[in-house]
Amino acid sequence: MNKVYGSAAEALDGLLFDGMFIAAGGFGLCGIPELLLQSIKDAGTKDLTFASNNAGVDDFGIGILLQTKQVKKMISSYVGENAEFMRQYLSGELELEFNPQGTLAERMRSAGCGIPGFYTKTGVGTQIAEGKEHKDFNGETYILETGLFADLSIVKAWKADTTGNLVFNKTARNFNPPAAMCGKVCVVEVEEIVQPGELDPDKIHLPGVYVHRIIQGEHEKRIEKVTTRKREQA
Amino acid sequence: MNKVYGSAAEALDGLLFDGMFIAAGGFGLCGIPELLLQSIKDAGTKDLTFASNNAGVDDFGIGILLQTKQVKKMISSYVGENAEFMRQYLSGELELEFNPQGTLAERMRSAGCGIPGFYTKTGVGTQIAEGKEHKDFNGETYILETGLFADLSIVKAWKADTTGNLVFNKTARNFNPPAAMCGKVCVVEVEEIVQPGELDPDKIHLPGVYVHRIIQGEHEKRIEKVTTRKREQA
Amino acid sequence: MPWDREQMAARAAQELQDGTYVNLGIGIPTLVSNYIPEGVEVTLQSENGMLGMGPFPYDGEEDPDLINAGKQTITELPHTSYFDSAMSFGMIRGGKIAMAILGAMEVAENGDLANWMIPKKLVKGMGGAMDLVAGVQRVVVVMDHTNKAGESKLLKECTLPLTGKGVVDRIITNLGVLDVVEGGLRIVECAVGVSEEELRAATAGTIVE
Amino acid sequence: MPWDREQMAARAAQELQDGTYVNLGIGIPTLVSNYIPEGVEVTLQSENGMLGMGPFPYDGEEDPDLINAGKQTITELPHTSYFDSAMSFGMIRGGKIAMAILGAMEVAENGDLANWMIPKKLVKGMGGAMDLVAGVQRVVVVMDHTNKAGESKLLKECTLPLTGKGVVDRIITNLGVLDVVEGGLRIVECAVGVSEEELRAATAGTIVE
Repeated sequence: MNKVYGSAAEALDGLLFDGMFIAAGGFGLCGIPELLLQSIKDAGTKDLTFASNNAGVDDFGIGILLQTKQVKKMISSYVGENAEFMRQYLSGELELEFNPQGTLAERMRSAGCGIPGFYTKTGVGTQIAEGKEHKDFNGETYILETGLFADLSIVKAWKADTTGNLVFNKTARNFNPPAAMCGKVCVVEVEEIVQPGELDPDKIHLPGVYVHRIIQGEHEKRIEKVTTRKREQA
Repeated sequence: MNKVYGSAAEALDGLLFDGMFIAAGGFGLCGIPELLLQSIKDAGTKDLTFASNNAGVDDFGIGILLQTKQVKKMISSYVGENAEFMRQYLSGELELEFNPQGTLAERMRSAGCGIPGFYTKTGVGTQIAEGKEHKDFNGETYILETGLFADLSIVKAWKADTTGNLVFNKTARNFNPPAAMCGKVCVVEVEEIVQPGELDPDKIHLPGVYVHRIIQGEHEKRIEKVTTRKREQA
Repeated sequence: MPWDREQMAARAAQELQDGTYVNLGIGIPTLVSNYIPEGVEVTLQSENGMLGMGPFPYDGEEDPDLINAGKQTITELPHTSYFDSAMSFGMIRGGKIAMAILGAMEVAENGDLANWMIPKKLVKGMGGAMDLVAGVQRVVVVMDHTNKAGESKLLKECTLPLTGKGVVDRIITNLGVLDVVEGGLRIVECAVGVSEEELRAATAGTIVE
Repeated sequence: MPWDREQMAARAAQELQDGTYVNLGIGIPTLVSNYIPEGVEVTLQSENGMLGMGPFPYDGEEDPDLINAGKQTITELPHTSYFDSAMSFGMIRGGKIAMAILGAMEVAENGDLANWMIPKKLVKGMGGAMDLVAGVQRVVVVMDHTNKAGESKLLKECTLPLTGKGVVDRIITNLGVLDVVEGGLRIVECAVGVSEEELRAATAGTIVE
């Protein structure tokens, strides 16, 4: 069951179509599928809807697809770092559906787990709750949120074995597992591909059943906000 | 933030009361909180409701609490291995609520994640769906299942650090993480307690935020069905 | 001559598709893993929290922390992964498992399945069966064609409490193979030495062409 | 003399309870970690998937795979654990995080909070704030008492889109500390050198005894 492909373009071959719905992992610029995003840009696929916590920055991450106007709609929790996004949104060129961050993550995970709807307290009494079904449980009010079933998942992991078992690194895990779970097909880019048996079976973050195609590549891994402290005197 | 207690009795001190609802980890006799169950037996707490995938066997696991008639009700998916259970159930001494195994696991996980209800296809058109709300999503019918909010979680892990970060071993993980998540208080028994820093932060199966008290002890780890194969001739 | 247990398992193994994830139930379905055709690679899921289930361990190498959903001691393989029960049924419910091969007490001509309880007699529970039949992409049942009293287990309607409604795709019995199709059951093949007439006679459910 | 940012953070740090898990928002709340009282051990959650957030790294030791919810490079501690976003908000929504300390644009006397958007002006998104205020056990807001125009940010009713309804427990401003109680806001303390009259005068929301 070898799921390894030679390049991002090969791994995406046959999966892209105009108007499709893509779920992408990553938080800010951390753990984003940068190679697959570049390949989607190169493919020129249009009218894309993205479920992604953020929209990248102007020249990195999903931002590069905003520049080429390939994105029709974003489902995100925070888009504050992207000036081009703001311009397109305020001018009405781009649709935007804000989801609370936890609701977005759970909607992805739910879809991947065959759960089409769940109730949450998040957003009750706010704009987010408008038009959504309200229901009381144990005297408290909750709203119904639905699973986000995507056509394609694109995610970034640290390591994969050839059967698709994934391991992530530190906070680069973030949205990647739930995003991977919610697509009909899941394509993963990793820094290193290893043979089956090289990953400890107790330490796999996402089992290969959720992964269909894998590529290995060089990652820029840009840092959004470098913050450091001074080394104290010895 | 040291959560280590000296014994099962100390770790359960102040947490037990008649009529309480306990969620227990384990699958069959694998990964069950055997020391905490023994301690609950010794404490004599009565009219217990247990959410647990199985009911143990007659003289091990939850079975020991059936012998002493401390259990009022079981919420389980499979109880076939326990003759005393069957006797009490068929004679009307014991209440039983069957949950499909995946529904049971998800009900626990949901409660631990602040989700009071979710929809599932599992059980639609069967006894399990009777009296439950039905709702259509994308042309298919689902039923509403609710979160299982327990008074106490008792679980078994392989290792814990003193702050409650947990690691499980192989298929002994099973229901332990979801069971741990759904209780107001979670008490864990482990085979080994280590210092913070000894567990790789990327390889923790359940973060300490879900864990309140920990004990270390000797585990019998009984095997329910030993099945082996012959070594082939060299 | 009807198929025996091993032959039924071997026939069921022909259903396996290369590169898929499969869940095998308790009983005859467990035997299917002994007959996986050459060149077909399948990954077995054990719903207690494992993908990549290996064979039984050698004597003396049993690990109490490593069992399958039938509570039998097993082993791991190089590509094995472990996870918790919520994740395990997440992938089942989410349709990521291609096929389940399960035993049954009764199957109806509309695909209804009953395999979890006999009221007032056998009350063991459904375990993961209801989730499996609701979630996996294809459900294959392997069972004897008739019960001990000689009555057909392929019925017009199930008499026992259901495990799932309209969930069965194919039934492999000791007499042959049948598909659930529009209007009833369609005979796919007869066991070697079993005539179509014998198979029809042993089947209470409607057989369509 | 009103408190400055550092003094507000130091005052907010007094809210921390030993042995709890806490989420600190962006801005002044981030500074709170510099003032954790001696003998008080708290574990900081970063909602992008980390418990046990450590200080900023030394120059040259930044790791692109290790950032906080404000996208700043950080470090790990011995008891750190990492997890995915679904799990992260599971523990937030599930009430396992004892407290969130957050910034705000407006707070109403009934505990309503607005801190995520100004229609047609500032459309960045709520990030994890709506989940936090809905899920954590106690919400403490740290903000300036008035906006740049000198208008009170403690109002009878919020004018901006809400982040949460009736969710704020305590407000720490440059002028003092107020609790949301039955009927309005109750003054807990005034900043050193700020009189109760000044605080009342700067507060548009109802103050109750």
